[in-house]
Order: sequence, then structure tokens, then C-alpha cells
Amino acid sequence: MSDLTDLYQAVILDHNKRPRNRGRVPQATRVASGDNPTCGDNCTVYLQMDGDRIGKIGFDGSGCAISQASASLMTTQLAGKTLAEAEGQFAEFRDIVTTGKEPEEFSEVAAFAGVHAFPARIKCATLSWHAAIDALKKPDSPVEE
Amino acid sequence: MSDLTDLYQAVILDHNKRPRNRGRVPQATRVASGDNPTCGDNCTVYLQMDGDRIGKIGFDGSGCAISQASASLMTTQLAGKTLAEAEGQFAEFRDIVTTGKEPEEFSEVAAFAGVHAFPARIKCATLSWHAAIDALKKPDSPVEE
Amino acid sequence: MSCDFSNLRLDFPVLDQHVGGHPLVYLDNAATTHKPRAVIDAIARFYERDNSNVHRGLHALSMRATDGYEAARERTAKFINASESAEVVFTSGTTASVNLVAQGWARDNLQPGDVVVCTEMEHHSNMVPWQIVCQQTGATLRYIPVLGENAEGGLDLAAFDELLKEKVKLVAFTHISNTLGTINPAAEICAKAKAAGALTLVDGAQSAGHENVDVQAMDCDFYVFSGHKMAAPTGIGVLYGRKALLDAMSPWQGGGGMISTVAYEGSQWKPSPERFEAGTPNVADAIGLHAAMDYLDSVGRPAIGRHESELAALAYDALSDLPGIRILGPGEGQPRAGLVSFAFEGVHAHDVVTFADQDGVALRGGHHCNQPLMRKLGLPSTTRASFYLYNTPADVDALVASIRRILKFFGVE
Amino acid sequence: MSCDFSNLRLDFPVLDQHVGGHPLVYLDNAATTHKPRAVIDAIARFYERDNSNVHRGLHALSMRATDGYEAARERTAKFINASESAEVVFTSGTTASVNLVAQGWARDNLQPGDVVVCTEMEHHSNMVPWQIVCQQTGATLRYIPVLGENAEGGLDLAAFDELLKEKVKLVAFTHISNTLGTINPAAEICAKAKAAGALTLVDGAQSAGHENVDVQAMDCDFYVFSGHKMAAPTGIGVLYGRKALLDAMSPWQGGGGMISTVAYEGSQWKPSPERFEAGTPNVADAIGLHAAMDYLDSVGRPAIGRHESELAALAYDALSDLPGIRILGPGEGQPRAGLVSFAFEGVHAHDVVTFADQDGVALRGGHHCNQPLMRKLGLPSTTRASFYLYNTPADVDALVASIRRILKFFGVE
Ligand SMILES: Cc1ncc(COP(=O)(O)O)c(C=O)c1O
Ligand SMILES: Cc1ncc(COP(=O)(O)O)c(C=O)c1O
Repeated sequence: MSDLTDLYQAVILDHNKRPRNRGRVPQATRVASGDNPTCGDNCTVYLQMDGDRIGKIGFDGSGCAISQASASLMTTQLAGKTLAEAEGQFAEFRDIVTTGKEPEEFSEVAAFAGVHAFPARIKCATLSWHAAIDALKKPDSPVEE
Repeated sequence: MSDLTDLYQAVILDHNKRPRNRGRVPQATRVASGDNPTCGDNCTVYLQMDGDRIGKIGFDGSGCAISQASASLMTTQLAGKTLAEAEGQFAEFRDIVTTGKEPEEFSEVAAFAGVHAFPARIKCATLSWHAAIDALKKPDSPVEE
Repeated sequence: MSCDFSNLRLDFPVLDQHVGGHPLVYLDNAATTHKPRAVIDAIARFYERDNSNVHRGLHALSMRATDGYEAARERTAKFINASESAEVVFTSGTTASVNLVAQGWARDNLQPGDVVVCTEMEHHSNMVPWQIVCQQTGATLRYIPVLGENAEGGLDLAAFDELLKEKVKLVAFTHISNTLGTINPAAEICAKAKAAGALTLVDGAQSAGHENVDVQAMDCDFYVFSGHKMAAPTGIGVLYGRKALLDAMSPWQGGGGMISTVAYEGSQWKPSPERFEAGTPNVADAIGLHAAMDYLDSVGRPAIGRHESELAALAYDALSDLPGIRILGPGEGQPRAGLVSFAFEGVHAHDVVTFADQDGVALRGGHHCNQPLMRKLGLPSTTRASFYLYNTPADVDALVASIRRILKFFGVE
Repeated sequence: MSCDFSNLRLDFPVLDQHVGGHPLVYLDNAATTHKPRAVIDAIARFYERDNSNVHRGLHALSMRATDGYEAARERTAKFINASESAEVVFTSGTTASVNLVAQGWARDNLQPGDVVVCTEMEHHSNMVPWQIVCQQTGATLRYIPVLGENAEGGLDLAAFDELLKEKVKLVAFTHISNTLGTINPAAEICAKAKAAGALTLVDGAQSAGHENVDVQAMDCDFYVFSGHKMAAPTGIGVLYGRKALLDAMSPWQGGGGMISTVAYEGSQWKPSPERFEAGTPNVADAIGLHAAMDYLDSVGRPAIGRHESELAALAYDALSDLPGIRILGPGEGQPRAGLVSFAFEGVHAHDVVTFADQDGVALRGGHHCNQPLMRKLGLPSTTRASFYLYNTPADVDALVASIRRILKFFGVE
């Protein structure tokens, strides 16, 4: 099971078990959702902006360990970032999960390098990132409960 | 080509070349048509009744040598017959073309015994007979030009 | 048992391979089944000897192809005990068969106020076509509920009786649920529907290759199934319909082969089955289907169904012991078709499937084309193990061992 | 010539047989073509190694099957030079593709006063679906006439210009006529239609496997074809459509695989191509189609087209000398696809076909799914010889010798 322990690294198992920033953000001003109709995974990302930077971020939804851990880690990576910065980080993350090449500087996202060996799971890893970028691109407006 | 000369006996070639009773019957009182959508053959039979017997009979339509010869021969066989008699003759004819067994008494229809070896052509041989029986079952009424 | 199932695996070339270093244990049979050598060879033989277009040809190959295609139709009629082969329409699969009836019959015959009844356990393929045609016609789609928090109670037939008080025109339901393993009382449902003046369509995707099917005894109006779920090729399926109904229906597709006359101004149709088979049919795969029916009946469908149910019962018992498991469908000792769907608190089905795959065990995880039922049961997805004639008790052991390892990895057990 | 066509026969197992004591001379290629060993093996290999359902699976076989199916889609996009693989929808054949556009696009977009234009030389499969949808919507179907008493003048493009003055929404026409051998100026017709604001559907059943097809250069909106007419299996076909058009179209069938969400109350669709592929697709035959495309391009489609046209010209010249013959379509020296349709005064096509069959020569006799054109030309039927890459000049000799014997038997020559 060497491939699998690559895929399900300790970091991923940890984020899956104890997700960070899970749940909606009470004063969210931007929200976006994504789903993966093939497997039924879905993810909603809530943002409360601080100027052009993300103030608070949270996520909701259901999916496999990869998608849940990726969403959790994503929230820790994007907090405090602008849209441009977030897009840069997503590009780097996408590179990691599609090619398996590890980032130059150490980062927890390196844990996702194992995903590239499981092409069917790449969508699981990027689902929450897509939702976050979508939310960031929206104008502020009160989010209904 | 032994099979084929069985199929295209002299009788058949002759009826195909010089069909008997070809064309509509001027004072026809019954008419019926049949077609074979698979190959496009069609046949119309016209009857002028004499009591419950066929007085005059004619046919029209287009098709292969088998269907044309069969129609021609059919008209010579059914002239003067009642419905019941015609049905009996048709049953015998159908027997010949599906089994290849020759009739006990000599008859020109024996020429069609070779058809049984070509199942795709059986419908060609029976098309005009079906139309004749259909026409016989109808009530008399003037046939429009 | 008339047949030694442990040797049947040898008839299926695909099973002779390793996945992740382990011998393949294929438990995704409700999605699609494998093909025995006899079926693979029948397709190849057709292309090597008789390949030709059908119906409109008079040369030797064309007559052989036509004979082969029509023999497949007759074999199919016998397989489901239709009263004549003209009641068998070849389609590309169950989904196409349902859509044909939805557009060819329902679209012409439904109006506002009319009701179509299906069930909460339907596959999307026997649900979405009715949603579409109800939207097109203004009719209403109602569902027979499933009972129990794990749907262990099957269909709520009392609720069905209530529904039948409305203007029900059609009841479309699955014979065997691909998600739950429930075996529905098809004849009883058909009888109730008939008494209320409604037609019935039975989705036989999960039953046709697993038990003897008798459409006359069941007394349904339509019965639909797919070849690929019963040891036959992909791309071929069947619509059975009562002859009088079929002959009164509009064609679903126009084209070559289904017309009696065409003029530039308009056209006339042939009777069934040709009316519904526009264009060149899938001759090779119909012939493959014929070979599959012969193969299944040489083993014996009742024996196949018993064998699968036994394996499902073994799996059910072993899985029941695992911590935090929810098993859907019939409870212990209840009749169950050859599949088990289950979910764990804290371990997602897709992770289970990915792990099991590394052990050589092929499972399916997801909504099994039954999203609304999953939502009702409060599950995003389940893992499903589904059995066929070539599976063995050893396959069940491999399944359970793999699941145990997964739970351990995720710290659940 | 880059390829020695005389050896290609060896790639096709079915050709290695005798009919009526003579080596088979198969000249019914416009009805269906034979399959090379590479295609037959690709199908068997799929069932022996990778067979599984696609899209919804995460286990090894399912991923392999999905990859194989999607690779077939990409290969098809390249085969016709579509701009992306999402423009390729797999169907069961040309007829299904046309019906999909008729019901998925035309039914929603036509209204009384609108006009659909097709041609007098259309196959029923590209005529009847438009008759049906025009009846459903109140639109009108008009035909571009063919010119000449043997249709030797091709389409009347001046009449087409006149037709385009009406409210034409769609022009649906065949690239190559299966009855006449006429090669229509597809790019020119598409350009005229586009200038008039109409969409175009090109029936590529007789062109896809016979010449390089470039849907972008042709500038059509839809292009449809069948696998079985280009060395691929029965049961698989293609609808090419511009992405934006496909994404705006209604699904034709509901079911598994084409939905993004399903609730009991209603559903949402995926974008193309999934939207149009409800149910389990014909995976094995898509993979067979892939192998056929590779095979054809290894020979070279332009060379194949030239080879067939040369054989047709040889046949045309030899048959022209026979007494009482009428040859349909392009006259001597005119461009002609690889087929010749002809009729004799006094000898019916079905008798010709039955006789030729005894000489091992497989021909087609009938209306070739073009009844209205036959009626216009005053012929009940014709005999058709149609060529493919494995035919040779010796096959033409066998054809002509057989026809001469038949004429003699019937006392015509
Ligand atoms: C020009 C043309 N269009 C359409 C078709 C229909 O193709 P299919 O029968 O494969 O659907 C054919 C062949 O029969 C054809 O020759
Ligand atoms: C119960 C049921 N109905 C319908 C279908 C649809 O069958 P197909 O995808 O072969 O059209 C399936 C399988 O996917 C099924 O299990």
C-alpha cells in the first residue's frame, strides 16, 4: 500500500479528522459552491472580506478524505490573501496535484503530491479551491442564512 | 447455377416476360393492394365478380420476376373460383413455396417449388395471392378509376 | 446445486488478472457484468463470417445476418416469455427503452391531471425520463415512498394504494433496486396498477439476468433491460411491450428500416418491432446478447439468483459486525438480491473504494444514480458490493478483509 | 499510390470465404463495411482486459474503461478536426444522431413559418426525422431538387438560392449520396446556408470513412456518421456539434450519467457531451471505432477515396456498354464516389442480386432508403455496387461478368 500512504499522508488524515474552519462564517459577505456530479461531492466556501483580503473563511459540504482535507488546508492557506495571491496559490496547488512535483519551499500542501498518481481523485482535491476562487471574484453582498 | 434454374424455371420466365391478365379490369368491383416494404415490390389485384365467383381478374404493380410471374399465374389459377376455393389453392401454393414439395397433381404452380430454397423470396411469390384473397373478402362496390 | 459455481470464473477471461498485486475480485456487477468467452467469440464470429446489413439485403451474408438478428429476437422473447417475438424491440439499453416509452407512449397519452407513479428507489434512468415527459405534458409525477431509516422496509404499498386513487396512467418501477438490493413484488404492483386502469413499466436492469423472468405471469405492459448487466455486450438493450400497445405508439425515431412508405410529403410506419428500430441496428451485439442468454440458461437463472443472494447474505452478516456501519435495504434474514450497500460514519465511500482497489477488490462508491434516495436517507454516498455468478465466498472474505484494513487505517476499528 | 490495396483484403477475415462456390466479392459497402482484424481484436481485448462501466467508478478497471472511452472521443475529434472533444457525442448511429438534433434542437427552435431544407437525394434517415419534427412544430420541409433524368446533374443550387429566401432555420443534406454516388459541395452549401442565417447538418454516413473530413473547414454546425459504414462495429455513431449549440440544446434522453443533480422534484443537466449520453454508453464499440479510425488513417483516407472512385469509374465504363442500362448519378468523367447504381429495362434488381449472389458477388437491390427519389426517377428499384478499400479491379471484372450472364439468362443481351 505504498501508493496509498502517499495519497493519504498524515497531514491529509489529520485535516480530514479535525478539519480547520469548518462551518459557515456568521458575517460572510461572499459565498460560492461547487460540486462533482460524478461522485456527489460538494463544497461551499464562505468569506468575510477585510478590504480586498480574506478576513474570515469557512467551508461546508461533504466528500471523501481528500476533498475534506484539501478544503481544510485551503482555508489555512488562503486566510488573509487577496484574489491575485489566492490564484497564485491555487496554480501552485494544481501543479502539485497534477504533476506530483513538490513545491520549492516546504508547505503542508506538499502532502497532496500523492494525488497525481490517482487521476480520478484530482477533482476531489481541487473542488474547494475552485469554490474559494469563485467566491473571491464575487462582489460583497449579505449572505442569506 | 442449378439452384437458380430451379428458381427461375421456364414457366416463371415465361409468365414474367408475357404476363397474363396484366392491367386493371374495367368493370372491377373489388380491389386490394399489398406491398413488401423491405424491397419495394407492390401488387394490386382487381376483381369483377360473377355471383360468388371471380368473373374477371387482373393485376398491376411492379416487382421481381418471381412476384410478377406469380401474380400472372395466380390470375390464371383463380379465375372462376369462390373465396373458399381460392383459399384452398393459396394454402397449397404456400405449401409449395415454403416446403418445396411438389403438388400431387401436375400444375404449373409446381414451377414455384424452387422458391423454398430462397427464403427471402417467399414473400415475393405470395404477395399477389395475399392481395387477391384480401380483395375477395371485400364487399362489392364500384372501383374508382 | 446443479452447477459448481467455483469453476465459472474460468469462463470469464477478464477475471484472470491481478490488480494492485492481488487477484481481481470484481464486485461491481450491478454497474456492469463481465462477458464469458462464448459471448466474446460470438461477436468476433459474426464479424468474421456473417457481417452485413440486415433486412434489406438478398445476398448470402445479408440473409445470414438477418437470420442471426431475428433469431436473437426470438431468443429474447423466449428468455422473458413474451407471447411473440414482435413484442421485443432492440434498443441501446435500459435507459433508451425507458425514454422510448416516455416519448413514444407517455408524451401522446398524458395530460394535465394525469399522474405517473414511480418509486423513491428508482434509478435516474427510470425517473428523469418521467420528470421530462411530465413537464412536457403537464402531468404529475408521484413517488411510492420507501420505509425505514435504512430503507429496510421496502416500498410502502399502503401509500401506493392511496396514490392509485388519483388519475394514474402509468406505474414505472424497478424490479430489483440497484442501490438497496430490495426485490419488489412486481406481480402484485402490476395487479394493483391494472385494477386501477394504469399501465406498468418494469425496470428489469437488475433482474433480467438474475432470475427467470416471465412477463406474462408478471402481467406488466412494458419490461426493459440492458445486455451489459447480464453477461452480454454494451450497446444493446431490450424493450418488451404488449403488441397492441406497441402498434398504437408513435415511433420515437424516424429513419431507414422503420417506414412502410416515404414520400417527400410524409411517411407511414411499419408495425412493431420495426417501427422502433430506425437505422441500422446493432446486429453484432444482438447476436452477443443471444449468446449470453444461452450461457446464463445453461447455468440456470434460478441457481444464479440463489448463489448471488447467498453471497450477499454472507457479506451482510460479516459486515454487520463492523463498528459504525449502516447497511441499506432488507434486514437480516429478509430476501435480498445479490448486492449490499453500506456506509460508515467518518469514512467516505470514495476512500473505501480507492483503498479496496489496492487490494484488488473492485467496488462502487457514490449515489448509484439514485441521488434523491441518498438525500432522503441522509447519506452523501454508499459503498456497494454486488455479486454475479462468477463470485465466490472467497470473494466475500477478500471484501471483508479489505474493509477491515481500511477502517483500521482511518482509525475507526 | 502510397499503399498496395491488393493486399488489404487479407486484413479482413470475413472476405476469406466462398459464396455459391466462388470467392466472396463484397460490393455492398454503402450498406455496411467489413471490419479489419484490428477492430475485431480491439473489441475482444476490451472485454478480456478492461471491461467495466465508465465515469462513475474509481476502481482500476473502471478507470481504464473510462480512459479508453474518452480516448475514443478524442480520437474522433481529431478524425474530423473538431475543435474540442466535448463536441463529439457518441450515439448508436447516424439515424440516432439526426433524431437527436431533430428532437433536441429543432423541436425547441422551429415554429410555423420556419423552413427546414433537405434534398431530394436524402436517405430516409435524414428525411423522416425532419418530416416528424416539422409536423410537431408546424414548420415546413422543403427539398433541393436533383437535376437530370438520371439525377446526373446533382443538386439544383440555383433552386437552393431561391429556397434560402424563405425563413430557413436549418439545411440538412448528405455529403455523399448512398444512391447516386454524387459528392455534394458541402462547404459551399454550408456557406450559403450560413449567409442566410440557417444552421447546417451534414450527413456524413458515406463520407466519414472515405475522405479526410474537416468540420471546421466545412464550417457546418452538425456532422453525423455511423461506425459500421467505416470499418467499425455496429451500434456506435457520432454526432459532432458546435459546443455552444450543444450546450444550449435540450437533452434527448433522461437517465444516469447526463444529470448534474436529481431531486424528486426535478433535475439539472451536465454540459455536452454528457448531457446527450444518458445511460451506460456503448463503451466496447467506441473503442472499436477508435481502432477503425487508426486503421483507416494508417492506409490514408485520401488514398482510400481515390481507390474507390477509380473502381467506380471502371465499373461505370464497363456497365455503360450493356444494352438497356440506366446508370444513376454523375455522368462519364464526372466526380463520383465509390458506388454505381443502375437499372435494366426488363430485369428487376432483386433478380439481379439473387443471380449475382450465386456468383459470389454481393450487391444491393432496392430503393436504398430513398423511395421518393426512386419515384421521381420512375424506377421501382436499382442495383447498387459499392466499393471500399479492400475491393480490387478483379472485383469489378467479377461484377461485370456476372451481370452479363444475368442479362443473357433473361434474354436481354
Ligand atoms: C447517406 C446515409 N445517411 C444515413 C444512413 C443511415 O445510417 P445508419 O443506418 O447507420 O443509421 C445511411 C446508411 O444507411 C446513409 O447511406
Ligand atoms: C435499476 C437500474 N435501472 C436502470 C439502469 C440503467 O441501465 P443502462 O445504464 O444500461 O441504460 C441501471 C443501471 O445503471 C439500473 O441498475
